[in-house]
Amino acid sequence: MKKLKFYIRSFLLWELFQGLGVTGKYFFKRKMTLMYPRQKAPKSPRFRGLHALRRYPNGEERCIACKLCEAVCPALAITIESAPRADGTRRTTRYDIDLFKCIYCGFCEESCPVDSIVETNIAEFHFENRGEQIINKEKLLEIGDKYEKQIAKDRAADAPYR
Amino acid sequence: MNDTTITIDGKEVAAEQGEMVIEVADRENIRIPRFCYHKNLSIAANCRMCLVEVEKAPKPLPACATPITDGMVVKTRSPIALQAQKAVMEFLLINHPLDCPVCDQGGECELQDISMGYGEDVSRYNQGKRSVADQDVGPLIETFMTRCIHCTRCVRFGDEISGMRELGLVNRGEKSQITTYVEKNIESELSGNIIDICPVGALTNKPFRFKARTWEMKQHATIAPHDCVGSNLMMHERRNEVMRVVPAENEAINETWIADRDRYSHFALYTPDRVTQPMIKVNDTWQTVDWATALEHTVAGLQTVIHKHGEKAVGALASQSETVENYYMFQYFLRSLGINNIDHRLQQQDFSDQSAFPAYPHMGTTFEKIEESDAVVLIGSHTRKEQPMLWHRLHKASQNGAKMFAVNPVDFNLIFAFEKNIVPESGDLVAGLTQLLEHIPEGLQSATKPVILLGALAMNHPQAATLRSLAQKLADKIGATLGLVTSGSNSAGAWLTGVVPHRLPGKQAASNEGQDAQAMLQDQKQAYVLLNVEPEFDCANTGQALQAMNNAEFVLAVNTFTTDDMLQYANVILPAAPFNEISGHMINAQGDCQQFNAAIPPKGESRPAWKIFRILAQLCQIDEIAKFMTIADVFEAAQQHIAEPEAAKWTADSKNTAPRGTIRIAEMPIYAIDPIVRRAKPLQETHDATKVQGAHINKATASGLQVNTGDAVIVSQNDNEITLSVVINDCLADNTVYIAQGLAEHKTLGAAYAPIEIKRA
Amino acid sequence: MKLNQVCFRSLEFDDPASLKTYEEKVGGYKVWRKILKEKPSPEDLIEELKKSVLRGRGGAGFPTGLKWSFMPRHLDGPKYVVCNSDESEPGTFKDRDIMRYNPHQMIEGMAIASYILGATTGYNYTRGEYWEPFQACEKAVAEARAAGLLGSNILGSGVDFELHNMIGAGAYICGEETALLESLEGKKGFPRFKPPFPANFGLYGRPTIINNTESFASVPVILEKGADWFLNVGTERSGGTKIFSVSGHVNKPGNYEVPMGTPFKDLLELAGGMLDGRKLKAVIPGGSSVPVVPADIMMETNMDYESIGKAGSMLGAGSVIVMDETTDMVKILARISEFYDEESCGQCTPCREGTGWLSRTVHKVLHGQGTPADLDLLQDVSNNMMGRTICALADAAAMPVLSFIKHFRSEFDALVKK
Amino acid sequence: MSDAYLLSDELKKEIDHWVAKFPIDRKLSAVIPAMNMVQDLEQHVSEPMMDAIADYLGVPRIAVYEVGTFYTMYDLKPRGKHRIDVCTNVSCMLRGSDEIMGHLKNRLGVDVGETSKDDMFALRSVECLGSCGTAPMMQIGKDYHENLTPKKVDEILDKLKGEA
Repeated sequence: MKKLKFYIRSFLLWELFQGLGVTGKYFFKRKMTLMYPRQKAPKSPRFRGLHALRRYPNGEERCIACKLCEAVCPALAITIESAPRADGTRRTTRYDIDLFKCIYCGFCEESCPVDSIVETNIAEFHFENRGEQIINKEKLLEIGDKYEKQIAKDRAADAPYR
Repeated sequence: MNDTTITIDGKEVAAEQGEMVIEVADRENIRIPRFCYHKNLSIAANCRMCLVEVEKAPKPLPACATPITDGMVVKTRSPIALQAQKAVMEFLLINHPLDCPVCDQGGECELQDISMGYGEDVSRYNQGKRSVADQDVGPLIETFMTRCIHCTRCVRFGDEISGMRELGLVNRGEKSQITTYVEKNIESELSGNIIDICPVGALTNKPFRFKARTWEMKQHATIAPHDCVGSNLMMHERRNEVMRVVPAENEAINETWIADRDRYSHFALYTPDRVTQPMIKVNDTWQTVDWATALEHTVAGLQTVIHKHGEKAVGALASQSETVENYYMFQYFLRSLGINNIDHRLQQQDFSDQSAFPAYPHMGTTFEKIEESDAVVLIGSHTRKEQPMLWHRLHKASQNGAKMFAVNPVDFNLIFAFEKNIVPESGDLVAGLTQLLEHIPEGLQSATKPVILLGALAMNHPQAATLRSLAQKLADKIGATLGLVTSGSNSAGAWLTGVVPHRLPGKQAASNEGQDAQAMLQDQKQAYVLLNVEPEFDCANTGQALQAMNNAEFVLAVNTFTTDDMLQYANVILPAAPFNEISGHMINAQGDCQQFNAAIPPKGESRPAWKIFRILAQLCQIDEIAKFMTIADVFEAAQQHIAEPEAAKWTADSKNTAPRGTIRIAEMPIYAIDPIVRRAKPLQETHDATKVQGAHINKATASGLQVNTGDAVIVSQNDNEITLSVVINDCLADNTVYIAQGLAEHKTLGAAYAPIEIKRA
Repeated sequence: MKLNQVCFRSLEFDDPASLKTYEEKVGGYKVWRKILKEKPSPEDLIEELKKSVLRGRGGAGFPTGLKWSFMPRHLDGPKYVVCNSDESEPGTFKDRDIMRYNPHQMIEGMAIASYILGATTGYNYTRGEYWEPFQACEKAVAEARAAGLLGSNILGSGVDFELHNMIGAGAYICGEETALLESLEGKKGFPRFKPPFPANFGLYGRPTIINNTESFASVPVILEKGADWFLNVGTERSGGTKIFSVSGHVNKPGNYEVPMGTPFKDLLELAGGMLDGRKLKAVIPGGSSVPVVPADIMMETNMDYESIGKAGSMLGAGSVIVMDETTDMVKILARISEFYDEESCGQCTPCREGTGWLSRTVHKVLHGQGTPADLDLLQDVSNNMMGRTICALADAAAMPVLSFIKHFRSEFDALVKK
Repeated sequence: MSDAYLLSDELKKEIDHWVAKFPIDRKLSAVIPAMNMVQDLEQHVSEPMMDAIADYLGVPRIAVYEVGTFYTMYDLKPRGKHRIDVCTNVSCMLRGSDEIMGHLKNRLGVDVGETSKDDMFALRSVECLGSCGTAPMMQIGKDYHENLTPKKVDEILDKLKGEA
């Protein structure tokens, strides 16, 4: 009896139609695939992408060269040098992040007492020449200036959970 | 002596009557939190952080001020003790700013550390915090007084250690603040230590400000190369750059302190005139070349002179602060070439008793014993500026009741009061010492443990030999120990390794006695070899030395730095690595042979001097050089000559006559003593560096010349005239003009204790 | 009840401060002359003092005879006798009157002390504001010196004693004995930590006896009339009389020298009763630094060390501040806390930081900006200050806070926002 | 450089008189009386005067500054001719020092810690002056004025103004 059933099924290509049924079902279902780069998945406000250095609304850079990010960085990707600025405040004279070393863990952001170093939601960046992966202070500030609106929005969205 | 037993945290420990609980606990590694207590300062008991529970006491007691009693039971971590400590912590934090991220002390802050253990996360204090205005207290120390927790360590340091009460606690209650009150520089030469003892970031290192964090730096033990104390240092380095220097504890040498000179001299290491590449002069232009070319050029230059004029036409001068290894290879190379004009006694003028010298000059006693002496005679010694840490011991001795005596060319302010201080006219120290010898004061006569010290100003006197023999007579009469306090950090090593013309390593008389430092500059040589010497700054008669250099056919400088003049007279400059980039040994005044390792690799192409002389020897086909493969080989060869200190017996008299007429008094000022400190910018900005400029004369001399402070005068020595401004200084005797050595403006002048002409400009 | 038996003996006469009155009418300097003549053994004199149970009148109440017996009398070198006339405790004004009206008795007391302790120099440290009492003392010392009662080889006895008056410059803390010694050395009045006590390490590091003006002034009377007499005047454990400085809401504020153990009721009556006949609310029995006592307890209490101790407070310097029913206790506490904030020397952390914290918090409560948590905080901070400092100023600042909140909680509660 | 020349010979003599009361090596003890005298003479103790005292006594200047800032009776900056110190501590408060203070403020047109426009009076609130039995009270110069009423205060001020 069992054998008979088996033969009938295989003769009628039952499993094939079953499989095609799944295909058919999904053929008419809403598509999950994103047409990257035209389409992009939504990102969490906690997304940890490219780094940026932020400024205060009055244009003053936030970073005070406390070097906690440098100390906490598990990949030793951050290098900071500091000195007193002309007005006597403590400032960095060098702030380099090696993006090849960086593991995007977000510790730098967490350790920052003034919310200066942040990881933005920028996930798409590339380098064309050797050495470009080390981004310096000017670059970081530039990124910060450019995306400040988004950065501030993300921080605000996440603030209640911090 | 451990006659008492007490129990701390259940542990029974032996203790001595009179000890405080905290001392016993520290010895037993039981950590009691504290801020105001410092083992080398008096007890204030005002921070109240070290409160501990003592059984049978009604309330917690401060461990720092509670003397032990037999059978005492102390609990440092009981609920009562912890509650008290936490309460004090809360009080300390309510007015302390939360600015750790910008504070230089962050990471090495006692308050930060202890608040981790005893502080709460959230403050119950919700009122405004106190803020205090900062003060500018000079180029070495940065203040941020809002952070101050009023432990008064810095005030007590000024009172007890530096002997200058510069900081005080003014106002009262909550408004108390540590301040100089009238804004002024802190001038003590030991001032940097208040940075270390400040438990918070109120007093920090100004030149180091915001430069690095404690956790980024690696620390390396090393030895201070500026005086014969040999203070132990910790050099903090980041990415092969020296960031700062702090003291390393050594109770026998520098306790927990160091002089500012040792702390800030490292800023010289990165000045633009540092040589990091071999340089040769071809057709009067300097070229930076590789080592092979430079060495070839050197050997060729030296050999040409030797062929043309003989070995006697070469003179070799080494600084007074090289390592034993450098000295050994220096003289080995030169003697292998047959050159015997070797010396390191750049400042000295009287060599007549040099063969009577012991194996090496030493202090005859130890720093710790000096503290216990009951009378001290200083002869020609500006100890406070020459060897600040030795002065600290003398200061302690005087605080312990020792009577102080001095025969000095200038009435130096050494803080402690002198029982008798002879300042002879015309710098005639022999007359002064004779006077003391003929009328020995009662306090000196009756002393049981007197010490006599001859300082640089006596050693560099033209009648130094007479001074030594007179001092010997005095010592014999009163039963004192007699010692020499040498210039530089390793004169002892230089003597022992034979960097003197009349002796081979280890006190063997040289068969071919060479000329001493003065003679080889006086008799023009055709070639000079310099090891970290800048003759126009470092020699006794700088004008003459400069002339000798300029007239020489070939000058080889194995130096860390260049000078403008050197670029004129030198033919080859080989970059010698400075003290922090080499390993080696140095021997201090009490005879400790201290080893140290390089903190960082040599900068650029610079190399340890001993290696430079080794390769030069190799290139000169000296076969035996092959046995010196490593620094250990060099030290092994030198070590057999390092002897125990031996007592000297000075009897010879000097051949030189006493200075007469108007005499120049000169010393190497504290911040001009060697090439490194001369380039240390923070030190050069201090008052100590600026106040030695100019021609100092006393009121009588000034009125004789009809000049006043600030007026210009023309002084001349060596037929060279320079114009200086007058400083009226009543510490000077009649017929003396104080013009410091080691300063660029004074380089064309002559020697100390030599006649000088001074007239109105 | 007999008034003015000891320190104010001279008050009943005209020109009480003069040497003439003191010698002729009061019978003063009798003891001093007798000592100079007979040279009794100092040990016997100390025994006599011990027996009299004279307790230090400056506030701490430490038995004077016992204190003097600790002094290393036979040590060579200078030793000092110092009189603490830096009377600064709010509510206290007794030493001022002793100095103004009976300075010779204090001088005689100090002279006797110097003999007992082998000291040859004495200083009487007066607070800076007391110019008039200082002048009175200067005059009295000059008189005594002129009469040969001070100086070297006094009355041919071979005993030396030189007494100098010294004046301060305004600091409550200098009433603390070691702070006073520091001030006498020309420094800020920073109390020293103890041990060592002044008896061993006092003025200029030398053995020093320092006592209150009233204590010194009591000594001649004790030695004249005998310890038993003195003891019998007071209670068993608090000998003699005590000057109580009564101030505040009474009709006749002033100094009243009464026997120890006098009921407060009687003292209040002596002071003319409550001002305008209002009801008594509370009493601070020993100066602003001791705990406040509510009326009902106070009316049952006798004025001696033990009884007041039982009532939850301290006799202190005998400064009785009387407050009637109209008094705003929060305002009083705010003023007291402000005082300690102002007077903290700033040496020890808990006091330097705590007094300001307390003062500002009490003021906050007073101005209606406090919360119930502030009251807990006040008590907590006070407890954290108590017993944690070198001197007792932190305790003095903390005790009023604790006692005011304890006894008058409702007034505080009414002010803090619910 | 010694600034001791700033002290008048008379003052030096007075200071010497105080120095004589203390052991020979304890000149610092005379700092407080010396500063008191300067305060009385000039109504304040200026920085140069503190330096002068320090130099004259041969003690560190900062030691004198410490004393000058610690004690309340010294004014380090010039204030009015008469300093009115009103006790506002508990006993005086119970007897109406607030009223006295209020009256003084009104009359002089100044707040506590200020000096009147004519530079005559400086008003201070001070701690207990030990005259609680005769509260409320105030001190002007060296004199105590006790059992005050607004009327009495007016009389005292008028008299002081009249002297000037």
